[in-house]
Amino acid sequence: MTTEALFSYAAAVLGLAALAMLGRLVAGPTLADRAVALDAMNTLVVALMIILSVIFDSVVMVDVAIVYAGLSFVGTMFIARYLEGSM
Amino acid sequence: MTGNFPYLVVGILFVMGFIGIIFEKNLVKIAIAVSVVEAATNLFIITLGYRSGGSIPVWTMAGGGSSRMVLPTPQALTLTAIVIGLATTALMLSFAMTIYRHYGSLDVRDVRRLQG
Amino acid sequence: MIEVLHLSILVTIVVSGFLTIWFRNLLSSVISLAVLSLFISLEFFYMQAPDVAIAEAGIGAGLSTAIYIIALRACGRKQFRKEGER
Amino acid sequence: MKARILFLVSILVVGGLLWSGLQAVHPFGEPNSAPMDEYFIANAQSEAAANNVVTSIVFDYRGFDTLGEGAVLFTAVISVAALFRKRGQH
Amino acid sequence: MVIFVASALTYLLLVWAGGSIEWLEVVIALVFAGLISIMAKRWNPELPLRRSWLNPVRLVRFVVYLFGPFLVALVQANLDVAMRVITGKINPGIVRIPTGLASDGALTLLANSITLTPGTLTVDANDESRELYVHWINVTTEEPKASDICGTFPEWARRIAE
Amino acid sequence: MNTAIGILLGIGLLFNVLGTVSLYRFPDVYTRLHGTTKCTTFGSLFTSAAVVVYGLTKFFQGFEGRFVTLSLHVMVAVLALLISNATGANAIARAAHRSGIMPVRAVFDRLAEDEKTMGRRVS
Amino acid sequence: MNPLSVVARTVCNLFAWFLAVFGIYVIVHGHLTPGGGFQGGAVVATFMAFLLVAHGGRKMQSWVRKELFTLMECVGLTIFISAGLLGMSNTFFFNFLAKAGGLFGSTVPLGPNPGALNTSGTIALMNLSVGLEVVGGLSMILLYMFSGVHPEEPFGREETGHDR
Repeated sequence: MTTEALFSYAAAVLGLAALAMLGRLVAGPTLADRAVALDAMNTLVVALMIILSVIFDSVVMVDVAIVYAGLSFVGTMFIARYLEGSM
Repeated sequence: MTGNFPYLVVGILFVMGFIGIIFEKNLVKIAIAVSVVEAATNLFIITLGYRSGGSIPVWTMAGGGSSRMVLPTPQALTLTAIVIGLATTALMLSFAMTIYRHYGSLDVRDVRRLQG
Repeated sequence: MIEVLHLSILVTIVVSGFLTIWFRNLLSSVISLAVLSLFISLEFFYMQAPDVAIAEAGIGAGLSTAIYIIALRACGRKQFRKEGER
Repeated sequence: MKARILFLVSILVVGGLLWSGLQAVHPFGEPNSAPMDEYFIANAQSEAAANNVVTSIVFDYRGFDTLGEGAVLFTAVISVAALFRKRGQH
Repeated sequence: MVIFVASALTYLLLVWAGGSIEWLEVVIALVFAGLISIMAKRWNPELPLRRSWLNPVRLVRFVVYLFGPFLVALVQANLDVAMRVITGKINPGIVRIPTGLASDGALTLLANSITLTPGTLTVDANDESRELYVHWINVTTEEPKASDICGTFPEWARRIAE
Repeated sequence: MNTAIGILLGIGLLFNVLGTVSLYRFPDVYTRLHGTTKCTTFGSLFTSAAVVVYGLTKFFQGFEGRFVTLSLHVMVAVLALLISNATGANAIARAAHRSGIMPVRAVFDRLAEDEKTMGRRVS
Repeated sequence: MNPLSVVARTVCNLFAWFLAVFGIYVIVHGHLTPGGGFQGGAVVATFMAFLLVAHGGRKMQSWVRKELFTLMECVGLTIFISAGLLGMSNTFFFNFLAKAGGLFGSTVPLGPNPGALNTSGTIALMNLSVGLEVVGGLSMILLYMFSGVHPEEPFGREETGHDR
C-alpha cells in the first residue's frame, strides 16, 4: 500500500467523523452545544486540509489550514461573546 | 462514483435559499438566505471549472508533472464575487439594523411602508 | 477512497444548508451558516482552488460571522411572529 | 393564500429551469473545450511573469473586473458609514 | 521592540524554504515589522509582551516543556478521557484553585495547559486574586491545591513566562 | 516509512473518532467540551505528525526545499490549533456558565457559590 | 461591554499580532503562493475583530481612529488606478514593469520553480494597494456597524432551549 493510499483512507475517515458531528448540531438541546459542535468540526477540517495537501502533492495549500485555524477562532470567540450576553 | 452529484447539490442549495428568501418574514433571516444563494452560485462556477485529476493553477513548488491544471478563469471571477458578497451582506444588515431602530420590529408585515 | 470524502462533504453541505433555513432561532441559523461556509471552503479546497478557499475561509467564517452577530446584538434573537400565522 | 400559491408556482418554475439547465451541462470533471484558459496557463509565466495564474488573471488580463469590485466595495463602505454616522461627526 | 523582533523572525520563518533567504525578503520583513510594531503600540496598548520573553533560555525551556511534561500529560489525558467515553463514569464539579502567578502570560499558559490535561477544563479566571475556576471531571477533594490538579505545571509556567 | 506513518495515522484517527463518540455519550456541555477538545486536538496532532514525518523523509531522500516548507507550515498550523482550541473551549465554557447552564450531576459548584456571595461576576 | 477573562484577552492579543504577520505574508507573496490582495486584506482586517471581541467596544473605540481607515481605503484605490493608468501607452492595465529589470522585473523560468519574490511587475504593486484598500474597507465596516449598537438597550435573554 502506498503512502498516498494511507493518507486517503485517513481523509475518508475524518470526513465521515465530521459528517457524524452534524447530529449534535441538529439535536443540541442548548445553543452552547451547537457552538461545541462547530468548534470540534473546525479542528477536524484543519486536520483534513493538512492531509489533503499531501494527497494532492502541492505544498502551498497548507496556508489555507493556517488561515482557517486562525479565523475560525474569531468566529468562536464572537459566538461565545454573544452567548454570555456581554457584548 | 460521484457522477453529476455536485451539480445536484448546487441545485438543491439554490432552491432552498430561494424558498428561504420567499417564505421567511424576518429581515435578518432573508439576509441569511441570500448568503446561501451566494454560496450556491460560487460553488456552481467553481464546479464548472474543475478537471478531474488536475492540479492547482500555481507553478510555485509544484510537484513533478503538473501540466494538467484546472481552469483558472472561474476561480478569478469567484474571488471578486466573494468580497462583493460580504459588502452586500454588510449593507443589508445595516439596513435591517436601521429599520429595527425606527420601527421596533424586523417583521416585514409590521413595516408597512416597505410593502408595495 | 477519496470519493467517500467528496460524498461526505457534499452531504454535509446539503444538510447544513437545510438547517440554515430550517432553524427558527437566529443564532442557531448563524452557526449553521458558519458550518455551511466551512464545508463550502473545504469543497473549494477539494476542487483545487486554494485562492478561493482562503477567501471563503477568511470572509465566510471569520468576518461574516462577526457582522452577523453584531447585527443580532442590535436586533434581538427571536423571530417575530403573529398568532395563528405561520 | 393566493400569494402562497403564486410563490409555489414561482419556485416550481425556477426549479424546472434549473433542472433543464443541469441536463445540458457537461459531466463533472470534464470541461468541453477551453482555449482561453489554455492560453492563460501556457502564457502567464512568460507574459505576466507571475507563478500564480489566478493572480495574473485577476490583476493583469482582466483588471477591469477588479476595478469594478473595488468600486463596489468602496460604495458599500461609504453607504454603511453614512447610515451609522453620528451627528456632529465628520 | 519585542514585537519588532518577534514579527521579523516569524516572517522569516514563514518564508524559509530550506536554503538561503533573498535580501529582498529581509528588507520587507524589517519594513513590515516596524509597521506592525507601530500599529500594535498605537492600537493595542495593553499588549502583554515582556522583554524577558526574547531570552533564548526561556524559549528552550518552552520547547522542553512542550515536548516533555506537557506531552506526557496530554497522553494521560487522552487515555483518561477515552476510558470515560467508553465507560461513561463521571463525577464532576467546579473547584477553585489558587495559582499565585503574577503575570498574565504565565496565567494564560497555565490555564491552557490545564484545559488540555487530564480531566480538567478552565471555566473562569479571577484576575484580582489570581485564582482559576476549574471544571473537574472526577472530584476527589473539596479544596484542592494546585499540585493536586496539574502537577508541576505552575512551576514550569513561572520559569517560562514570569 | 510507511509503517511509521500508518501507526501515527491510526492513533490520530482513533482519537478523532473517540472525540466524535464523546459528543454523543456525555450528558452536558462541560463534559462534551472535555471530550471534543482533548480528543480532537490530540488526534489532529498525531495526523499532522504523520505529515511532518512524511515531509522530513522526503526531504532527506531528495533534498527538495519544498518539503521543509511543508513541515514548517504544518508545525505553525498545529501550534495555532493548540492555542486556539484551548482558548475557545475556555470561552465557550465561561459563556455557558454565564448563560445559566449548570453542570449536570455536579457534586458542588464553587463558581456559582462565589458569584452569589460576591454579588457580581468574578473578573 | 466589559472585557473577556484574562486568558482569552491575552490569547486574543497574541493571535491578532500573529495573524497580522501572516496576512502580510499572504499579501506580499500573492503572485507566488495562493493568496493576494483580497485574502490577505481579509486576514489583516481580523486585527480589528480581535480587538473588538477581546476588549469590548468602548475601550477599543478610544484607541483607534476611523479617519485613518478612510484614508487607507482611498490611498489604496488611488494607487491601484494609477498603476493601471501608467501602462496607458499600450493598453489600460498593461503590465509595463514585467521583465523590464530592476525591482519586480526579473524573468521567470518556465515550468515548476521554487519562486522568486522580485518578479511579476505591477501585479505585486497592485496586490499591495488592493490589500490596503480591503483592510481599510473591512475595518470600517466592522467599526461603523458596531457603533450602530446601542449598549444601553436591554439585552433580550430568552430560554436557551431546543427550538423546533
